[in-house]
Amino acid sequence: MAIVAALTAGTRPQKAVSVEKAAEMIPDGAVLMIGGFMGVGSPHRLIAELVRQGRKDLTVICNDTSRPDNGVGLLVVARALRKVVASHIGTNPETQKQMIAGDIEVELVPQGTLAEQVRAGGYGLGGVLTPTGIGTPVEDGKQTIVVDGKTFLVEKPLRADFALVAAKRADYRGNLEYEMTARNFNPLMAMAAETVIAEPVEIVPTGVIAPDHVVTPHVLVDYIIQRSRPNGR
Amino acid sequence: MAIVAALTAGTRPQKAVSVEKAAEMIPDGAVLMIGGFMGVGSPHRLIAELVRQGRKDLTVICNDTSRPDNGVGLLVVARALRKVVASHIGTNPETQKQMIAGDIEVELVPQGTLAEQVRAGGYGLGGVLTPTGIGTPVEDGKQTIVVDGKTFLVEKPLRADFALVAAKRADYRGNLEYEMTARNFNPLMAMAAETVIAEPVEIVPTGVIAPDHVVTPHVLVDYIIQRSRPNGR
Amino acid sequence: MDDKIVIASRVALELAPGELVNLGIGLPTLVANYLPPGVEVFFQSENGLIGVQPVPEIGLEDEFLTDAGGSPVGAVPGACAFDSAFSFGLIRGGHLSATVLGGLEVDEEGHLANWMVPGKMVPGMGGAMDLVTGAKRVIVAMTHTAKGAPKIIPKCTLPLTSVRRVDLVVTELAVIAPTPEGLVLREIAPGVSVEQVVKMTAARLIVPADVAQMPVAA
Amino acid sequence: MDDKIVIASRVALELAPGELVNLGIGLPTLVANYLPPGVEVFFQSENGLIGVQPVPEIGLEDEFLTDAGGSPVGAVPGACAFDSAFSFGLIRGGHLSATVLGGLEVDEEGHLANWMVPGKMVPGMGGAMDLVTGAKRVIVAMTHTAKGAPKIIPKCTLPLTSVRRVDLVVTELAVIAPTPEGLVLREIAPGVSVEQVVKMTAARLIVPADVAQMPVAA
Repeated sequence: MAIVAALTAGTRPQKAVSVEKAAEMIPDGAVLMIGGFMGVGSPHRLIAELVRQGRKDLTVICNDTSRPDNGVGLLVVARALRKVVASHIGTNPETQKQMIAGDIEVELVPQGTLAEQVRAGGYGLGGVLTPTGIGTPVEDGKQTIVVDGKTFLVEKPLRADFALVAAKRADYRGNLEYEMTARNFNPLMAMAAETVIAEPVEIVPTGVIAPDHVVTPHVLVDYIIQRSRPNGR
Repeated sequence: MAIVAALTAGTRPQKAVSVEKAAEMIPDGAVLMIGGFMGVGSPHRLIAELVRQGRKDLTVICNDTSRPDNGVGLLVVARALRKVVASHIGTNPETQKQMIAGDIEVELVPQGTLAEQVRAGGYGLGGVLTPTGIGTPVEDGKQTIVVDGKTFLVEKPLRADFALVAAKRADYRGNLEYEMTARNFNPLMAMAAETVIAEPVEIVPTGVIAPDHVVTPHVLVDYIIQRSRPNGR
Repeated sequence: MDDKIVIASRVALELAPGELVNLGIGLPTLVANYLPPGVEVFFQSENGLIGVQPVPEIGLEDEFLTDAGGSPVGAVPGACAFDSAFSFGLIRGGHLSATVLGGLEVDEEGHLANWMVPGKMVPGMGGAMDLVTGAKRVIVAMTHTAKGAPKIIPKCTLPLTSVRRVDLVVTELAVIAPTPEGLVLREIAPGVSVEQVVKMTAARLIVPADVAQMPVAA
Repeated sequence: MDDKIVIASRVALELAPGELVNLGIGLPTLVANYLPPGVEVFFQSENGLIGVQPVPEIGLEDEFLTDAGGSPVGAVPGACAFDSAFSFGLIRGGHLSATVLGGLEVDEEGHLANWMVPGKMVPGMGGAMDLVTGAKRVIVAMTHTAKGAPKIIPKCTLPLTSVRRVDLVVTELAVIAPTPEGLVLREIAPGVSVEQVVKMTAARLIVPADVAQMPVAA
């Protein structure tokens, strides 16, 4: 018999959900932030489930569209996306094909700017003042500002309806830890969305992750994807 | 016999210095960032040594001036400061006294703005767009900007000649780890100064601090204060 | 009953399970002592921690763990530590359910002044301006008067902490909700009359027909 | 000798001990193989690591550790991992001693274009714009020509990566330093004449009297 107590007795909101239930919360047309860099640190189970459920018209903010068989690339191939905001799409020919055909809108953003825009969205800042992109097509149509004689682009904060983040470990409360280059955009996105769904590789008891090693505090995490079951996803 | 090899054989710059040597590098009139929050996470040995050496006319950027007998408060009492940029001086009557007497210039900054200004200085950003301070005396004389119909203050990046940071642990290379609320401004300041001097509580071999637990990468740290010796500081 | 206990225990009822809350130094800190049984709230300290609790025993203090006033605190299991930029990202970014702060003045527009008295007391704003600007709910916990003089006044005379309208003012006499229409008297303390509250308040108070009695700690 | 080896081994000589360096995907990655003995350089990967090294043995790959192209890499002892905002704080904030990138075009002003060919190839700029804007030194490592056509030209025809002047261009034929006065020919590869380099370069080259011979890998 499985001993699974209701950790949430009475007063605490339930965070654990199945990957199916989590994907069902996300409607067609939603704006998503999806963590990962070339699929490393992407929430693969959530992505696969969104594809399985046939989600459409999503806007996705992510570093890249990976390859056609990996990470956000699967959503591109499944034609689940209406728009992508990313720094790089070059490794996924399908993104380029759909972009040229006008089936998907692609907004290309310098990677460091994208990271700061997501952070600004989560940190309550009005925008990002960056020298990156000045004098290039990135500047087109954007506000600039002069501070102490230097010109900077004003890049707007980004926010999303949902952030889908992948973590190495979550504790019972939802504190998250990341591993090596799988950290990338995940902790930034976990600050910048109305609803944050975390897909951890491992789930550990509260206290196993030391306070100094928590990267994303539990208060930011709304849902934790349950471990896959032997007979399920 | 102490077995202390030259870790820096040939090609690597020497990072370990005595607290006396470190303090000697800092000239009168220098602009310093000093980590800590009410003295917690402040580089106490460096501060005491600057006082002992009679440093003068310093500009210090820090969260607060602590109490007269603690942290940055010691520099205030020693009349080592010409100017303080801080979010709070209320716990140090000596700072207030010198300010009223016109002996020290005090610039008060909201704590979240100060943190972002230091970060912007280290991150190559042109400034900080914050709603904090709008409609208050903090706004006086500052540039504002409207982004998507909302008004934000443009707060300038801060940089310093030296950042004096306190860490829980340093490894041989200079990777730093912090403990609990002693982290505060230290990692931000370690990005924003020409020369970064770290005062760790412990020094451990390279590799003891796991890559995911390093908060300040070694490449940012120029000097590591040596352990105090039984007969020295 | 002690005024501070009346205020702190009433503010505690505003906090819901699972919320992230920042308590200012002084009176607001007392709020943590009056949470209803079973209500687990997470306390943030702006110097870099979620999960602040009192030090469980004298002698177990961690020298690297204090509240924003520099006093030793403890941490709950599952606490998390972070730097000052992250801490104020939580605050400015709207991730705090509530902040509870003291006040020097609150006015009819719901503006709060609580960080300086020009020429007399210039401690600095610390984190107060970010907290009032960014938290989802701002609750002012303060005595109704200072040396007999009303602190709830038509227009703040002291420099503002923020132009954001605070959400609730809790004193030992009353609970008042600043609204776009003005200050609405929601509750009065046991043994206090509406007339007394109005008298001790320099600002205009909107008094609905159904002013409730303020629930206070037993 | 292979052109790529000529270029990579020459670029390697530009790196000093203790420096933090970002190597672009492709040709620039080869630079790590040609560091002089005893020169320890720290390689950053913009997806979040300082201390990148090759995977020491096949079969020891960490699925959560790759380079910016998604290929498995290893990490040196003392490596450190961080998020994308921090990674680009290092880059934009001038904490990188050098970045080595490929190029499509470099012009007389020292401007680099390396991220798109309108209508043909729009992969996105990834981290290139931040790297060129923020690194202390920008070294372009590229073949001198593409299908026989010069890549060093009077004025870039492709969209720029940054308006920042790059610091050095290393090709299989030459080392060229963009300066405020124009492109200065610093070195020519063994067996190559100044005339050949000038012929293969569409931009005006400033040719000093003392053009050195390019040191290349033995």
